[in-house]
Amino acid sequence: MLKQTEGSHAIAESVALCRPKVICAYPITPQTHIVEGLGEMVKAGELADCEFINVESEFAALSVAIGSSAAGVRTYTATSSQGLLFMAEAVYNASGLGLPIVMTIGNRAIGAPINIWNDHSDSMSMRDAGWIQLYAETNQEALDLHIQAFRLAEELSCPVMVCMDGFILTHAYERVDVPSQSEVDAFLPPFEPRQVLDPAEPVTIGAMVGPEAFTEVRYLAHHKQMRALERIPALAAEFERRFGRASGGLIRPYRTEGAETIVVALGSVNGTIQEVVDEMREAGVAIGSVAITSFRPFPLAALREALMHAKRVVVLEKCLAVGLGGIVSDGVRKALSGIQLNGYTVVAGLGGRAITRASLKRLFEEAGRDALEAVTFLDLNTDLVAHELDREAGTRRSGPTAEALLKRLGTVSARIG
Amino acid sequence: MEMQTVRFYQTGTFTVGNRLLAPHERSVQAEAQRANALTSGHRACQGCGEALGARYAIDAAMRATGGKIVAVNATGCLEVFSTPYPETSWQIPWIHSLFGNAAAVASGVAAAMRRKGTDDVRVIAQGGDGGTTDIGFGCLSGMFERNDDVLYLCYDNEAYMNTGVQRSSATPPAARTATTPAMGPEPGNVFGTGKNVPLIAVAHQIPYVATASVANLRDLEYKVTRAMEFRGARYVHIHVPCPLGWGSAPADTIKVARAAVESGLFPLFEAVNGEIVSSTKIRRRTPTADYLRLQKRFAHLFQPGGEARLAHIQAIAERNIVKFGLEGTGA
Amino acid sequence: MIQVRMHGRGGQGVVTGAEMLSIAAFHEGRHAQAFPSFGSERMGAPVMAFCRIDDKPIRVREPVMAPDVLVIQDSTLLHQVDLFNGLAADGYVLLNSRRGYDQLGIADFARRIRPGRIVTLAATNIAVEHVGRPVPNVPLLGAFAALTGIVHLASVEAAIAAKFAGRIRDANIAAARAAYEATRALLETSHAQAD
Amino acid sequence: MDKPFAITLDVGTSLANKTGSWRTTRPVYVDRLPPCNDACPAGENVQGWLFHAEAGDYEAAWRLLVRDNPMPAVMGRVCYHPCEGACNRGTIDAAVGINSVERFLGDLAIRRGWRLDAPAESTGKRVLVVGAGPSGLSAAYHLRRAGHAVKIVEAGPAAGGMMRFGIPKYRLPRDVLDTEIRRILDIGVEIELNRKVTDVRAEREAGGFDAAFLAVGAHIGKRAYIPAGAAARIVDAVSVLRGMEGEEKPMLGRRVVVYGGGNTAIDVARTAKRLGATEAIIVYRRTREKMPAHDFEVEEALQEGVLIKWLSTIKNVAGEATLTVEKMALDDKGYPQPTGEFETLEADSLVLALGQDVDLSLLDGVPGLVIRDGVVEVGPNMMTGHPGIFAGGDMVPSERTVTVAVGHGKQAARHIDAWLSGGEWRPPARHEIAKAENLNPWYYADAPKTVRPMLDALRRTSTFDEVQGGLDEGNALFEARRCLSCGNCFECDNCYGVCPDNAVIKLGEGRRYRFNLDYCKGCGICASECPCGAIRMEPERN
Repeated sequence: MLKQTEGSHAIAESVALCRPKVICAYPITPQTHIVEGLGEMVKAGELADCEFINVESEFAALSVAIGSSAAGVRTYTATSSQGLLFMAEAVYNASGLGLPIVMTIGNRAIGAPINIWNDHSDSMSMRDAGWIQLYAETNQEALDLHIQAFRLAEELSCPVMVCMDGFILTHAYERVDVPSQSEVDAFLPPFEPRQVLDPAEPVTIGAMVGPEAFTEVRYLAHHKQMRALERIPALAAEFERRFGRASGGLIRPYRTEGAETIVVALGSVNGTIQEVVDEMREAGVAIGSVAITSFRPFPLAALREALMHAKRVVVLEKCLAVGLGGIVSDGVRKALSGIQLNGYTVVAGLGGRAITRASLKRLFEEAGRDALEAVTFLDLNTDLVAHELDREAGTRRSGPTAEALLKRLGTVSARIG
Repeated sequence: MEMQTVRFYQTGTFTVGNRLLAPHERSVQAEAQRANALTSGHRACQGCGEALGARYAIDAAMRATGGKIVAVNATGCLEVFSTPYPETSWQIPWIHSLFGNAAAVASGVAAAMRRKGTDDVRVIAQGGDGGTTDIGFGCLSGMFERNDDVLYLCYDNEAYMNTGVQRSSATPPAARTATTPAMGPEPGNVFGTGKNVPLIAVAHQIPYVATASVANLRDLEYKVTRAMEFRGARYVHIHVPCPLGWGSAPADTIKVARAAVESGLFPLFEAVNGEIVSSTKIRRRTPTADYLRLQKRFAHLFQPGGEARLAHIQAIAERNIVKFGLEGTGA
Repeated sequence: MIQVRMHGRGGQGVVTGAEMLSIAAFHEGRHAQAFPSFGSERMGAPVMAFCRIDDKPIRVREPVMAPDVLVIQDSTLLHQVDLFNGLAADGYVLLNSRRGYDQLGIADFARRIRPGRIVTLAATNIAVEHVGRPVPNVPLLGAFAALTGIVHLASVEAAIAAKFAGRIRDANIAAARAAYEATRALLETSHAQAD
Repeated sequence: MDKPFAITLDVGTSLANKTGSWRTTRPVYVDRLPPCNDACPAGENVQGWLFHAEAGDYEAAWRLLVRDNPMPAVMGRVCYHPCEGACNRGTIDAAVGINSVERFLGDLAIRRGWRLDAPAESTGKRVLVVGAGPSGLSAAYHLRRAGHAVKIVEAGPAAGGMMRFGIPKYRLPRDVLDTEIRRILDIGVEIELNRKVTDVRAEREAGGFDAAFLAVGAHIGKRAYIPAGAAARIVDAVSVLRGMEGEEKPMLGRRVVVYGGGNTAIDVARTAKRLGATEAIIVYRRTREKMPAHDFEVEEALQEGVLIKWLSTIKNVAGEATLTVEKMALDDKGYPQPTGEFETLEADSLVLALGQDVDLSLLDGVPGLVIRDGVVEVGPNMMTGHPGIFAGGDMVPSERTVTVAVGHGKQAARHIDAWLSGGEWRPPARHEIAKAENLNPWYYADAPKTVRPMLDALRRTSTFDEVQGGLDEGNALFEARRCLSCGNCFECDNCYGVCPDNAVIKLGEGRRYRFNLDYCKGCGICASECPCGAIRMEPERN
């Protein structure tokens, strides 16, 4: 059923269609609307047979989820930013225990300085926590990915994060096609746990594993994600057959045939990139783009296939590996191991900085001339930075950087974009 | 609390069993067919009070629920010594997640049981004092205030034993730990610090809170059993000596625990819906010094200059005795 | 693709206005995208929201840099925020105020706008009158329909019905209609003047 | 379930980890000798029979009791219960009233008509027992149980010896005595009364006895030389007490003085009171502390109005009724010395209670037999210097009490039994004593000793009714349960419960426990929390 609705609400509807039995909620912007929506559905009785638990922290949210999942019921939670970091220990634990929890990340920056806007620093920080990470490009895809995520998680006994850009998607009203309950039921069978806490068949879950088997346990976790590399496209294909639209999969190439320059990115920015690609293609530039949907497992082979004929690859990252540059770039480079081409890391959209078509076009043109630095910060206010560096060099007690920058910038809200 | 309803049975209910009592009056631990939820082969130190306390408590819960128990364990000695791959000592469904989240995981299990329609399966969370009063305190308080249907058992050995005896917020004054060494003008743990989590639990007005000790099995079993009569959040805080951390003889584990109770330093009480309703009376009043002397962690108190601190501890015990009404007729 | 930018302050329903506009467009079978540019969610802070309307799926996610329509819910922002930045040459401006351009200090600017493409409407008054709360977003949507014709009043009413129910829905629909009529009247006057 | 590798484990698998290898000390169940058993001259397994009594299984208790002592109803009245003096409960509140429970069991057995077990298969051996006192009866009982034919020859008109002729009725009612003797005879002990054995060798030969046990009581009162006129009435205590058994009660008069400080002196004085004496005065040369009579008997006598003059000796009897008494004083070493201070006492009769001798005339001419200080010397096996002739009770050097005599009878019977088959009976090694410090008394419920009912003083001085009453069943059960079971497992389950490693196996009621050394880490909590000290930690040998 087509609806014009907020991204968060679309996700809430999608999750509800997956019939979770336990939902753990702790408020943090920008994922809040999702659990609010679910809470409303539970209270109203629209989402029957489900516990909606208001917990005292994100750490507790995922911990409660660990308990309910281990007790054998389908479990969901959502978080963002600091919240994800606060639950970090439990994030690793859930995957280590092989619990198929699905969690939405409303992607948001990490402080300090505190910043509530979008980038990918939060989910990137958990990229190696053993969860599958899927990044949505649109609200429709986010909705669809949740349905696929439960199926994938439960097939593999591995938790899945569905990452969607905070505000840009979570708070965006757009058209989504919400499937019917029967369609979802046909795709997503009831949860059949691999292990369950049950007095009739007691087991010990969460043993301490020493050097004699820890490597094997980690290997098996890796192996599980390698299996996911096969299951993710297969599920996307099945999903497309049943629901009539393409969602998910490992990567999504766009106009890469014959492209000399290919832009790689995660999440909603791909839409804007595609606009620019179209514009530049019309102007005769051989450019294309690839959206990575599955960041964990990282689709090395698929990316290699998509990128190997390009002359250059621009990886646009909404996260900064401080002291290195890009995180996604590392994986892309590994995918292209042994292939000679120019690779550029572009850090963009940090803390909600708008990524505009104009900036992207300028960037891609520069890339086309191979005039980019290895690591570029899109739309960096170099004057501001230079001034601050001067100031700090001149005064020992230079005070907080962020506040100093803001002071120099004037009223933030006076600017658009 | 009515314990000894029989007129006189040699050892009454003070020993684990008593062949003179009717079977229904005997303790869980006296039963040949007891659950032994925590079975042999675990790697706890010799004379481990926590191993003992855990079996006491879980077996009692097993009897109270007809064996329908799921346990969630915080990281700590109990977890480490009971479940090193490839062996587990647990005979019940059991999960370990993290150090600080046992209460929350248990909330999740309870929610799942409710949703599965199997809420006759009761959920227990358990941890040491560190996992309960410090790192797990947030989750514990959350579980309490939501009144989730979980019995939380804290095995209090008064420090972080698993990591090598560091101070926790349950470490008593003057106790030597690795992070409160017996040095300087105020050796050992500082007086006037720490928190009383049982009373904090009472302040949450949850249905049931109790303190218990491995030195008083019947009292402990009664409290666990009683806790199982309630739905909602329940908390039982069990004093379990640690020979390693306390520097007491392994054989003295119960003796030390008994001295803590009989001196008034560890009051046994129970509270229902936020009100303290009873206390277990001291049977044979013991000076606190007799308790402290059994433990090397307090050895500095018995060196010259320790008198004032000894007196301070005695005063704490006496305050407890008045506050919790520990003297008078009782079991 | 039509791009709309709405300015206001927290509590004035700017974001909801954009959302309802997108719903109205959706009702006409079009693709629409509405999203806010958030500050921290507090009353009184300057807030923007955006809406794009197109006949094909909308991929671009950037803020609306070059609006075809500018909706200004709070005239006190006029001299604080660079409101008119990027406004298309033949763009529309819808301004909530009881005062005239002179009083608002934008007479010069208003003169540069094509006649019939700028309207000042006391939307807050209409809202208070019909809904009882000083939230001008719904009347401005009615005015938007009248001014731009990008969506029909009926679609606006459908969007209102999607957001509100019962008496509040009815009151808001009444407010939208009133604003629509008032705007039509204003536009006719200005046409007459232009003519 | 297809469980996740390593993280999820099958329950109870730690049983594969045998933590017993950690052990440096191991717990061992022991049966320490309870101090009551240790102190019992009759060798009763006191703790053992109390164990059954605690459970209310009185018959089992009685049967265990009579394995050592066939006369619990008598013993429960006349024994001076050294067991209670040794009882560890005395260090907690008050000793267990063992004697009163024993009497309860004895009386209950009489009431219920319980019979002694039938003897073992006949051995074909014949044993002569001379004397039907406690020692002779005890020996006869034990020998008969072992399958030997036993014949008692008793000089007196009735069996019982000093129990009948030396202990007043108010302490030992005769129906009780008669019943317990009859019960012994009922298992096939032959008895011949009213015949004094004058030559034991001849008797043995004539009767074809393979062995003989001599158990003649000390019936002859010791005399001391006290200058006295012919009119003075001086009698010995044994005669008085024996006279109480005849038709004619002794005539002692209104004012009776008893000379001596033993239990017999007390018995006589109290008997005199009951015979109507207005004054019964005991004259004793030392202090109350030194008095051999048991304190409780002294106390009862005083309650009944008996007077005692301490530190006094009788110098002479002037005329019919005037005694001259010299005051004594203790010297540095605590011995009484004459002071030269005299006083006089009026008395209708003077009863000498200065000890008794045994009539040893039947031993005249027995080769190898040694008599010293009026008693027969016996070896550790209670055999006299003459092969096959054993002796016990008052005849041999030891304390002269009923309990000691019963013990002698049992000991002698064991030795005779062994000797008859050409062997030697070696007593089993004595276990170490269960001391108070071996116990963990915290576990025992609080319970003061039960006080036995006493006959009121008026009736005590006017009748020969039994002074001390028995316990009712409730009291007896209570008293039995006061037993700490020192050194002997009473299946309290403490070891089973307190083991942090579940390394104690409960074998089921009556079968106690076993340590599971596969898992026992040797922490020692079981030993330290065993209430009764029945577990000992021993170094592990490796």
